[in-house]
Amino acid sequence: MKRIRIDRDICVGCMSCSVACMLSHSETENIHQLDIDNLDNGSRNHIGVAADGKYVPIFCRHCDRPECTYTCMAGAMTKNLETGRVEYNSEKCASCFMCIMACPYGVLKADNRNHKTILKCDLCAGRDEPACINNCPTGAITFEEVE
Amino acid sequence: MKRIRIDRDICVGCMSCSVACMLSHSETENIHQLDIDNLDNGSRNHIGVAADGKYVPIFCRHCDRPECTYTCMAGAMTKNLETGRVEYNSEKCASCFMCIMACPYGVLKADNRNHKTILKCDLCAGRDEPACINNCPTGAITFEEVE
Amino acid sequence: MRYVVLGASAAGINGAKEIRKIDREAEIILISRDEHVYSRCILHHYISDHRNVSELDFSDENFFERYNIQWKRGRDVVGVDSERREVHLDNGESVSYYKLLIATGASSFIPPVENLRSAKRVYGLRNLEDAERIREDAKDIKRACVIGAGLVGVDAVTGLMELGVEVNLVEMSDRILPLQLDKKASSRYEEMFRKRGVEFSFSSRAERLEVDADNNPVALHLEGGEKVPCDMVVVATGVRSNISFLEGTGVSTDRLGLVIDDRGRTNDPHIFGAGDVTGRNPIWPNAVKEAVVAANNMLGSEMVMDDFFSSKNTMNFMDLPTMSIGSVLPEEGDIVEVDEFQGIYKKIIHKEGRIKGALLQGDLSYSGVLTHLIKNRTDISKINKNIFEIDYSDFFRLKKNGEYSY
Amino acid sequence: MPMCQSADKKLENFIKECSCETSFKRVVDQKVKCGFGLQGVCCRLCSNGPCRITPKSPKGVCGADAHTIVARNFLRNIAAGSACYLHVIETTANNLKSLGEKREKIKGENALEELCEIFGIHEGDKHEKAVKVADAVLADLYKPRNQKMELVEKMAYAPRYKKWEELGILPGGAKSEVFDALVKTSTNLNSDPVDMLMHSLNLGISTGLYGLTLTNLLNDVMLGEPVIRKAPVGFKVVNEEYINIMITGHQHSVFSHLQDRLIDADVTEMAKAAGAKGIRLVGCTCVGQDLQLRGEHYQEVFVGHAGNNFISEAFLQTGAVDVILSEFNCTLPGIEPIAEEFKVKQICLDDVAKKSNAEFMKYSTDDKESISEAIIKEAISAYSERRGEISINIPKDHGHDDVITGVSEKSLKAFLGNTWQPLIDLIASGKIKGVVGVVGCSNLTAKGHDIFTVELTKELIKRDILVLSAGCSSGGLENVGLMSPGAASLAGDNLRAVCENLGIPPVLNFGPCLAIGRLEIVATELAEALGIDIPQLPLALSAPQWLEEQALADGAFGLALGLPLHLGLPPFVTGSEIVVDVLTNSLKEITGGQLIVEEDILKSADIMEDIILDRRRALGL
Amino acid sequence: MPMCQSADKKLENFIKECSCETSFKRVVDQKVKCGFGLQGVCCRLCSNGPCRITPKSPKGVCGADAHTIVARNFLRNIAAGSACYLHVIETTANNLKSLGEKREKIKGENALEELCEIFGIHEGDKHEKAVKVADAVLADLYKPRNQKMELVEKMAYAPRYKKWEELGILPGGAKSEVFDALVKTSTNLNSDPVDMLMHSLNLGISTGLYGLTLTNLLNDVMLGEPVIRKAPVGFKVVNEEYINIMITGHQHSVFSHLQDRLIDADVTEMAKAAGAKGIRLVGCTCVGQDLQLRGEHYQEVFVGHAGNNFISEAFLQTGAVDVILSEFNCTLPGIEPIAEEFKVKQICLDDVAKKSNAEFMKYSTDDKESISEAIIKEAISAYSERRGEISINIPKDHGHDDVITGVSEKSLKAFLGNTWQPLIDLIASGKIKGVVGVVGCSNLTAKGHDIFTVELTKELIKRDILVLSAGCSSGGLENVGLMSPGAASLAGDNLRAVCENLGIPPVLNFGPCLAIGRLEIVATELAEALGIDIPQLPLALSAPQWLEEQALADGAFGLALGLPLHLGLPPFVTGSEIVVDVLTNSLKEITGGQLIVEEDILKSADIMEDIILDRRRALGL
Ligand code: XCC
Ligand code: XCC
Ligand code: SF4
Ligand code: SF4
Ligand code: SF4
Ligand code: SF4
Ligand code: SF4
Ligand code: SF4
Ligand code: SF4
Ligand code: SF4
Ligand code: SF4
Ligand code: SF4
Ligand code: SF4
Repeated sequence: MKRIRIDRDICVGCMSCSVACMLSHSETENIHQLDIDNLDNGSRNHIGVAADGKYVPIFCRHCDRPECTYTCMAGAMTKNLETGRVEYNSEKCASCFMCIMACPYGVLKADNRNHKTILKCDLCAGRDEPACINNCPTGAITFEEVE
Repeated sequence: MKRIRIDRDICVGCMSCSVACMLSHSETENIHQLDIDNLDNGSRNHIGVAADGKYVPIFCRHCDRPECTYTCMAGAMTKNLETGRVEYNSEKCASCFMCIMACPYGVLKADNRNHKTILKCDLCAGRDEPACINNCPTGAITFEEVE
Repeated sequence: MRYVVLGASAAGINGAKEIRKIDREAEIILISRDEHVYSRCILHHYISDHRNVSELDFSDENFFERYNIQWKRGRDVVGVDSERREVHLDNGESVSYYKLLIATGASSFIPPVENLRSAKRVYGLRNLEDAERIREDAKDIKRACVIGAGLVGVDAVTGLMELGVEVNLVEMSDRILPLQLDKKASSRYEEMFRKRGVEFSFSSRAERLEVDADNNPVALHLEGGEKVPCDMVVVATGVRSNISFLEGTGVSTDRLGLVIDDRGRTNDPHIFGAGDVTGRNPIWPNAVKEAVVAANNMLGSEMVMDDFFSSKNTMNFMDLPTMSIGSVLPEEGDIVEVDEFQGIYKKIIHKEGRIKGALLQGDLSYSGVLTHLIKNRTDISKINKNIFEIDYSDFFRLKKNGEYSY
Repeated sequence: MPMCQSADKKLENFIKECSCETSFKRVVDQKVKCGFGLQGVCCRLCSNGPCRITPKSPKGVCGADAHTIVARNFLRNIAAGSACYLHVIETTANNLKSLGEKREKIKGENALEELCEIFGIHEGDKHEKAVKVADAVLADLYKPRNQKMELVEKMAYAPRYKKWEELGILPGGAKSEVFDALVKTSTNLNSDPVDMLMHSLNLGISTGLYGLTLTNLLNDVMLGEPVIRKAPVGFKVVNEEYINIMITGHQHSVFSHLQDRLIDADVTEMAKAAGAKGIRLVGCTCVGQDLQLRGEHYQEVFVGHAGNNFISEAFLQTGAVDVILSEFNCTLPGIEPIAEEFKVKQICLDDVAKKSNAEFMKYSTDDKESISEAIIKEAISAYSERRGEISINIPKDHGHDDVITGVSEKSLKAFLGNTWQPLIDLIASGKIKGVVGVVGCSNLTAKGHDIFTVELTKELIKRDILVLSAGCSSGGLENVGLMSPGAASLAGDNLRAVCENLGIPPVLNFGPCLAIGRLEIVATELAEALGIDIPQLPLALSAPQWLEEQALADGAFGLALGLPLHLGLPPFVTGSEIVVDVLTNSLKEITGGQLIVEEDILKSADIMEDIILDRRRALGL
Repeated sequence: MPMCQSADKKLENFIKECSCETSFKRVVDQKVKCGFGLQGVCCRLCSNGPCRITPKSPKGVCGADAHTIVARNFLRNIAAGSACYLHVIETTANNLKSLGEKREKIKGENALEELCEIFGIHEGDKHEKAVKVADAVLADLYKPRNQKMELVEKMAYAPRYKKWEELGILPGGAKSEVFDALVKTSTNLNSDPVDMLMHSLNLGISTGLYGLTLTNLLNDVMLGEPVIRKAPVGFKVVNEEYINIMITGHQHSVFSHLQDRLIDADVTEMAKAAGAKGIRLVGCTCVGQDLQLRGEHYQEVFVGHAGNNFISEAFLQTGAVDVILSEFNCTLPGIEPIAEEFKVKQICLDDVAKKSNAEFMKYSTDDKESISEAIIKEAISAYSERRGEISINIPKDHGHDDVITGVSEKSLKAFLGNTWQPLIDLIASGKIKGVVGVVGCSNLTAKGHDIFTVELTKELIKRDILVLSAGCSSGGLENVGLMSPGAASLAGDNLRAVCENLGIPPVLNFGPCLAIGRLEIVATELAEALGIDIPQLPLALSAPQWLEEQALADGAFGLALGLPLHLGLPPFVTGSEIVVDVLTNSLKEITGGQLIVEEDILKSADIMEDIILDRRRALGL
């Protein structure tokens, strides 16, 4: 499977990846139509800021042993053995938020507006490739084959 | 499998990765159409600010032993055995947020809008590669083959 | 090689999947009393009609087909022959095994309160059948009484509330979710519940159940005299491990349940266990992890269960999520930090540089780090940051393979 | 090496062979563009920032929301763009004043008379009048903000002036209006997006009337009026047997003395002594287009216009340029290492355009003679030192010999018989469906170098729409042959017939971007002839590859005039629905103008054609 | 809710209880700051951008490198900051001119005489002289760039003037210098970082002499000279029994008429009819400090200064403010929703400071009477409508009653016996080690609200260094008690003795940031008295929590004066080693000034103490 490799040292925190994520999960294709302070937009990645002020891109790892799937009692979070992706099915989701708690990397959060669905990275399912990687100006995140 | 490698020392907090993630998970390919303050857009990565003010990109690791999957009782978070990714299926997710609690790296949060889905990095499933890595202007995040 | 898994819940399904992951060729048979795979944690969604049975299914799509696992559904195991390595089913069938994983879970325990065990319309909320009956009965009744304000009890309340049933929740402690929440966090939910017509009887124990001529509930009498009229009772006061079938088999059990070590082994080298059947650490992620650990060890790959930390819970009622980790009630010498703003409540208890507990209500974003810090008793005294802003950035570290570590 | 494409394939191929890096490569390196910057929602004004708008942080630290931040950034850009054009007219007026005081040659006497007519100046001989004209302009520029500029009413089309007066956007002293816009857009000052947008229109008016229109008219007086003629363009114009000076900027009058001096006999002798046939000026950027526009009067010294701003880095790599002489933009920083490599001398006449490695010779009318001497000396010495060291490689097939230039509102009208009636008749009869101005800069991001401009123009002429052009877009269009008579073959049947009949191309070259003002005079005069206001004309404006702040200020003028203005890329305003809505929608009710952002070429042509057809219908055509 | 801290703990606690969001919370939301923006290496000037400098893309598309981009951004910021201060002096001069023409009351006759002395104006009565003074200032501001301003030589310290002349940075017309700086920093124009830095110094000079110094002196004439006195500060100053108008801005003279009118008997009657005791002005931001500075003359109408810019959002939430009256910054956009919530009427007198929901009453000297009437009417009606609807919650323990204010170069010198000798003696003897000006704004990012300012000041006075302050930093220092006589107990032994002896605090309050110019006059006069140039004084300047572009322009003046200038956060320039090196290093050889960026408080104090000790040694002390 492919994972987003992160080279945190060159992340400059521009959040293009987050914007790209928002955009690719919004109704529009055009950045200028993305309502930038609307709670309906949420990014499935985020940039953490460490104690020394450096940026850390925080992206779902689609873990080999995904805590979120283990914790999900509705079967909404599952590990797809074929593709390796940890997939989220919001219809199955019971909004219990156990997965948020379970992900040891604090990757997850609920949506901004109603706090009901999980903003779960889907590796931009339905697209050729994840939107974020192509929008990272420094190449800090790349999509690479892993075991 | 490939993972996003993070070189935190060169992350400058531009948040391009977060923007890219947002964009790649929004409906649009065009940054100008990304509604950047719309809560429907959420980044699956985030930049943490450590105590000394330095930035740390916090990205999902797609852990080999992903706490989030262990904790997910709805089967929404799963480790894909083939690809190695920890995948989130929002339909199965019951929004219990156990995964958020379980991820030891504080990677997860719920989506910005409804706080129901988990913002889970999917390594931009459906794209050739993660959007964020190509948008990091300093090269702090890269996508690399790991064991 | 044939591997047999008993149970189709968290431990059973995940154990079977893990076995398949490790060994693509092995034969795997999963035997369960359950006719469906469903998540016991969201049965209340079934009650309230938000989900149908298939929507409770937490397993991967086409799970059994995909992973080539044979499923004997709706079958009870009545005995185990550890010498011949066979399990005996209720239909007389015997299934032999090379290695066995016991993940039969637990069942509701109805306490010996007068009439409670004998009356009609008294249910636990553990199995799909419970949920089906509750849902069915709810059409005909007006009021229900739920005993026990733990997670299951409150789940039951929400399920019934959605159906328009008047609910009274009886609890021994002074608030709901006494093990997970403090007064402030509970009160918030209680207020919201009250607005929807739910009533509470706190600091109360059930004394006896009054029934009518048809043996249907009429009212639950509490110690101290109060009387709660009700047409149905849901009991959520605890569970007991499903180990009756192990009697006389020589497999080690104790008063809590099946005894296993940190590798999922029982005292029989071919028999392993995981999940609620052990009676310990009864939370979903632990069930899953124990099953994963057991599966690995079953296939000869050494793996140790290192995380028994189970005081961690999240809940989400009426769109207000809460997360509770560790000890949320302060003891002497503890430092309590509280942050409240616009409907968000956060409390962190720490002492001598280590976080002992955290309670977050409203916004749980990125909080998984707290779980780790509490579980591992990590020293955070050197981190010069507002405690509510501590995140993984202060511990950032990458393994060679790109995974994070601490 | 990855590089962007150009509409000019010969140029593209030349660049591929170039040894030094150009903007064509760097645009690929810079392809990842910050979403916050693109949307205009990043603010860097104070030390609590930089702030960015996101769903979780919808306001800056000071409380500024997306609308405030976008409007502030936008107004500040427009103020800077307006300042650029006003700097040009201030220099031009100062040069005219000096010409009058020193009683030097007036090359455009008719033009002077017409200006005096408009300004109401009747007394004095022509030189005294020239001084008065210049003084009137300078006085207006230097008024404080609470005194309205007097020439606005004289210059503006009456119905427009009335509309501006109603809207309260008549400008006070132009420089003071820019100044206060700069203040307004600082921290914790103005937060009202509508106020800032109105101020932008105010700045547009001074930009258009003073920066554009008056600069043209004053240049006509000093440098000679445009005359329609054929001219060569492209890299082929440069001849290595001469000492070649490439000029960049917008302030043609600063070269008045030099351009005459260069062809004096003694200077030609000095050049011959060094081994060259003489010294010549080669055009690049808008000042080159201005020389080309007035080429009738500079046939000897000016060899032709090599191309627009983004060809400059490649052009230097022909090796044929000995000196770069700049006084304004576009003087790309990218030329600095190329000038080093090719040993080209850089001279700067106005410190606003100072390159790091350029020699600064501060232009002033008192010093112009000595400056010309110094330039000549440097040119000859550069020629002598460098020609042995570098190799010359001029692609002689690049360019055209028969571009029609010298078009202005006057020369075009004269060409039609001193009346607009023939053009009006052609439009009324439908032989010409309508008119579109494809104007402004060149950029590399709207499909590539000049690609949007060229393809859009081809689409429009296919639909029988006459295209007028000015600015670096003209530089692109002429270099691909669209401004040569032969281009008529690419036009629709009706338009082709008209062009072949009149012997003109379907794309008319008005020259520098300053001439956008001339184009707008054409629009005004057509409106006047038809007795309508500008928003009713079957006419639209497109700046498909707008580049800089000046272009935005230009655009503000177009919007104040009530024109529909198309851009091929959005300005950095999409982060605010309020700003976007005012510009693209409610402005129609305010000034009649409308901003249309469309990134697809065909759709852009469709939209402009629809506007033209609508207006034709409304006019009963 | 996560929020930043304040040096003022009572304020911090008050904010925690506030229902409406303030900047204190938003600064946490905005904690991830773009590294490109922080370094100044992001350019958004044109449509080929935005461009950012990275290892893989070390130049913008146009070829601009980090040095060009950083220098451009920096010069543009300084131009805007300079424009802000020049706008203030222009308004002030216009108000003085009107006062002279209308022959209104001159409250500072001595000040007028002194100005005439400096300017060389001898003819006419005092009102005619006032007009001439104003005209001299305005004439200078409006000169074109190629005419040096005449008052510079009259105002500047001679050795400094000489240095500036050598360096070629004497400013031409101030507004034109700003204007051309705006042009310079546009696309494909100037790319020379050293040229742009020198232009920044040029702008610093006009900022300092005109924007700061002359505004103070002209205000002295119109509004009365500062007199040293005790005054109350903090939230406690506001009294809910009155109708309260909170003022924000920098242009005190715009309130001249209003502040006298408010205490007329008929106005007080109108207020009483509405149920209040009268109408009062409460100070916030620099105009509040200016009223406080001149408080001797406004004892009735002005109740006191509530605090600096960042307390404004909290202060409104006491409920006691009925009207916000603004004419400049800092008028935070963040107050808009709070004004809505608390039903506070917003009025704006100068459109540069227009808030979206404010009513605009354009101030002009002709309309001042009717504007005052309108304001009074609005105030009374706001009071009547809102008091019943909102609750009042004034923390009466916030602030102090005994702040020493009214310090100016004149009043301080007068206090010392009309000579600087006592101060010089104290410095020579070591009782006062040296002097540091801790000046400028307040921000939230250098350790928190006023935290750097307060802690640094405490460190300095511990080391027997006398601190002079002006600007929002004074607002912070006085609210924590450091400008009350009791603060002497926090000083080192020597300084404490001096303070207790003289009855002054160890931190002297010069008032608004405009008064940084006054502080610099003190420095100049000390230098003159000692017969040395400014770079030799045992004196340093710190703007620890500089906020805005104005602060950068201020800083440019300090550097032009040859002062060591400390900042607690770097300006957005660190992306260019050239710019950083010039500012922090080679500037010492140029003007004698030096930029010192140090983010650690103790180290900052060490550095400034070392500079002082070095200079003492060099002077033989
Ligand atoms: Fe006039 S600015 Fe530069 S020269 Fe050209 S058009 Ni004059 Fe635009 S790119
Ligand atoms: Fe003068 S700008 Fe604003 S008012 Fe204060 S100091 Ni006048 Fe600085 S923060
Ligand atoms: S884009 Fe790169 S530099 Fe910017 S925040 Fe993300 S990881 Fe950091
Ligand atoms: S919130 Fe997380 S743990 Fe819960 S169901 Fe969704 S993905 Fe699974
Ligand atoms: S890989 Fe895709 S989903 Fe993941 S952070 Fe990047 S853009 Fe977002
Ligand atoms: S674009 Fe990529 S590297 Fe850059 S901030 Fe986003 S995730 Fe990080
Ligand atoms: S545990 Fe965290 S880092 Fe790992 S896959 Fe899950 S969200 Fe990503
Ligand atoms: S969300 Fe967390 S537990 Fe789930 S796969 Fe990702 S890291 Fe693992
Ligand atoms: S929130 Fe959804 S995915 Fe998470 S544990 Fe609950 S049901 Fe499962
Ligand atoms: S989509 Fe998933 S894999 Fe990709 S960056 Fe986001 S969280 Fe990671
Ligand atoms: S002016 Fe406001 S929005 Fe801009 S940087 Fe400063 S605080 Fe942020
Ligand atoms: S526009 Fe702002 S956020 Fe984007 S790179 Fe530039 S400074 Fe950073
Ligand atoms: S001016 Fe140059 S550096 Fe700036 S945005 Fe344009 S191309 Fe990029």
